[in-house]
Amino acid sequence: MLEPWIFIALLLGVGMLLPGVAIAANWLLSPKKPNAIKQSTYECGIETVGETYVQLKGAYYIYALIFVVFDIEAVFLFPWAVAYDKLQLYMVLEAVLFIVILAAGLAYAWRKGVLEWV
Amino acid sequence: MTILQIIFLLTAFLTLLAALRVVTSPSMVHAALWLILALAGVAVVFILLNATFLAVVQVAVYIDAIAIMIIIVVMLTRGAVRGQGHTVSKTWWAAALSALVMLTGLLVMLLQAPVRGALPPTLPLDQEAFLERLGQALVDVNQYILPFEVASVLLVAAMVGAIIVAWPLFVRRGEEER
Amino acid sequence: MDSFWIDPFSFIGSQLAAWLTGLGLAENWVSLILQLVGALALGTAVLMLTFLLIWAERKIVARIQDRLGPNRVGPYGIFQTVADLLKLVTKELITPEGADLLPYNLAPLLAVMSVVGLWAVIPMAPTLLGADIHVGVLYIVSVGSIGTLGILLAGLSSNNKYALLGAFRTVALMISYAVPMALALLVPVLLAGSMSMQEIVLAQKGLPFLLLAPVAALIFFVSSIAEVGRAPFDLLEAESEIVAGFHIEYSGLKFGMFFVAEFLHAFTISALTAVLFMGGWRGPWAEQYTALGFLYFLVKTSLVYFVVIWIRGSFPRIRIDQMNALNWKLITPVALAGLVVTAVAEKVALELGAPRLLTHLAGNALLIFAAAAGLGAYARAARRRSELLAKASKAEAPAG
Amino acid sequence: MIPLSWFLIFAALLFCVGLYGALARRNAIAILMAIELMLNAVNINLVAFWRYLGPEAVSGQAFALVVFAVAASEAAVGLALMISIYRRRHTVAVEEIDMMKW
Repeated sequence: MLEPWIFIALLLGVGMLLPGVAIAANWLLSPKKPNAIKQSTYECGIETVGETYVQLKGAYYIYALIFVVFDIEAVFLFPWAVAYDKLQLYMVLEAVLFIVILAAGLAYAWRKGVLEWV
Repeated sequence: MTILQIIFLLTAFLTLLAALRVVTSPSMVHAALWLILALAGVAVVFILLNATFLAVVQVAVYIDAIAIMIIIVVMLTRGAVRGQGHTVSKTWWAAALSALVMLTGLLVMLLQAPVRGALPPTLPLDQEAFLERLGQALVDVNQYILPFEVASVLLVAAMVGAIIVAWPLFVRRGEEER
Repeated sequence: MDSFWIDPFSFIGSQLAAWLTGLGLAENWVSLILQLVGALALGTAVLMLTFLLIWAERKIVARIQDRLGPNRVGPYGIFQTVADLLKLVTKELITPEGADLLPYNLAPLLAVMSVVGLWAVIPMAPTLLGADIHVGVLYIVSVGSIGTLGILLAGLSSNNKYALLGAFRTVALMISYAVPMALALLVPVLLAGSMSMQEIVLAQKGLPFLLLAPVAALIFFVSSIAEVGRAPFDLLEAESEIVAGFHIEYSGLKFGMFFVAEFLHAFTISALTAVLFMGGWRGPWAEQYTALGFLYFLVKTSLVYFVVIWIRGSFPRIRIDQMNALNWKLITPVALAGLVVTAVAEKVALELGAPRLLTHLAGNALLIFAAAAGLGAYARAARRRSELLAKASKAEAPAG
Repeated sequence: MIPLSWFLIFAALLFCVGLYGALARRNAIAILMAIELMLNAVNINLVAFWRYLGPEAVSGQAFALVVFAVAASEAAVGLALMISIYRRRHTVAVEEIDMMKW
């Protein structure tokens, strides 16, 4: 039952391990001559000003928000899609209603001008 | 101790450690990163419970979506509590006390529960068929059609509400700065 | 007939199992060791493949641009990538001042891990499949997005403004394009009635989903190219124009790992397109001769990968506002409509007994027509707006 | 085989850690994160009871799915409020958000 998941865990582990080994080899082979200028923040030679965590614009939040909403929608629809063959017509139409309600949300965001990249 | 038990204990330990870091870390970015680890631990626990669908949903919804949204908002409100002293309120001891009381109550209740030592029954049907039944139940009039449709209404309401709350102010603030 | 030639993968597996059991190991340990060997082999093979991919891409793009491409190291320059790797391995690993060490070092590993992890569920042959889980498609959605997390970690921990801004722009566009991708993935699940990748391949007997749902296939292909950040969607790390974006503070192989992850991800989405929409290992006699199935899979994947490179060689880079508008105003609504069309068409075909292929094609044609009409209306409105603006500025010019 | 009580104790611990965070943190976003932890603990309980007491019924998983949707909506609206408050008051510390106190 859990066997495929053991394989996935192992593969994810291998996926971390092999790059880790490669980077370790790089660390062993590479010269190590740190100095203050080399370690400093790289901004094409100009001294960095102010703190790193600059104020981001709020539009990023809106994209994340719409993504969350549609992600949940997809998660609700996946079991429905798996069961599709066994559904009656009205059950399919209910899911269509579900999609239409969410599309209305997207249309609202579009009308509000939220989707413009400013 | 079977291998499953060892995996569970390790996961639980790591998850609780990460959860503790979430509620104690002074840096919000670090707290959010620890939150991701805790959520991944919960996904592993779901796999141990044979709820593989929910485990994948946990990763897809929590780690890929909600955690990223939280990190973005942390960056949007950066420096909010910076330079204002402590990250916990003055009454943190009361919070710790109530959490402890809660924990004691829960554990006492658990000790009296008749099902505490139950072992998992064998899964009666394969997971594929179960997922199909879940999908059917979600759109069946006699079962979960109402939560299913209400979920979509709730999501749209949350989306519209969040846009109304957050969006006009961006515009106004943008004009101020100009 | 030697069974090796019919099904080499099961043959090697059973030989290995027999050998391990012969050593006196318990059954649990044998299966664990087999899985470990399988995971190591798959991970290594996939990462080694990157050498070939980078070489092929450079060669093909060079031909498109009427150049020769790498041609010095080895025959046809095939060892060029190895030379590049050797160079990267001996570079100093510079850690910027004030970097957050744990996330900073974890980020490249996460980026590679998410791509390698995808290969666990891709069926490469009837018997060559890492893990046949019943939630394979959703697994792809969720694990594929962990790469986003790697990028976010890289940006947050580098202590560099450009890295931070680059990371957030990349993440914003990646999560935007994940929406139509998930919606397009629902279509093959719906048609096959299963989320298991192997079941989806089996369900494409005789009729690949590319024919049943061409719009969904196109949407999946385009949005996953955008998700990988390949040309023409590579504006976030356009190496010829702006500073490198989220991996600006990475050097040596730590940078190389992001590079590897990107190339491998491009190949992985080709494999996914081939599996989900083009029938994967399906082909004549594939079920009897497993090796043949593997060959079909490789041919189909390479074909799609060639198209990815072709697109990279031919299309100009698009602007960020265009990329954003393309997603939210065209691809996502069409993906939603496409899902509805497929759901209704399949039911109609089943209930009324209409021919399946024709119903789906008619639905998709309707969808394409509606999308084209919408695009036309949008373009006309945009042109009218720009003409009005031009007129207004012309009227203002003499006065001012 | 893992006994049911292990999962329940784990969920109780996670819930209490989340409770502590929700009550003690000053940053409202940290409070939201703690609430996510609590919701996760609830989900573990739901799934554990589904697995041990009624693996044939779909209700456990259906409930958990709804909890996911509610958690996402809650996080979305909560974070939008945080952004809005931060824009107006330049703080997300809960004891300073006292506009409705009197």
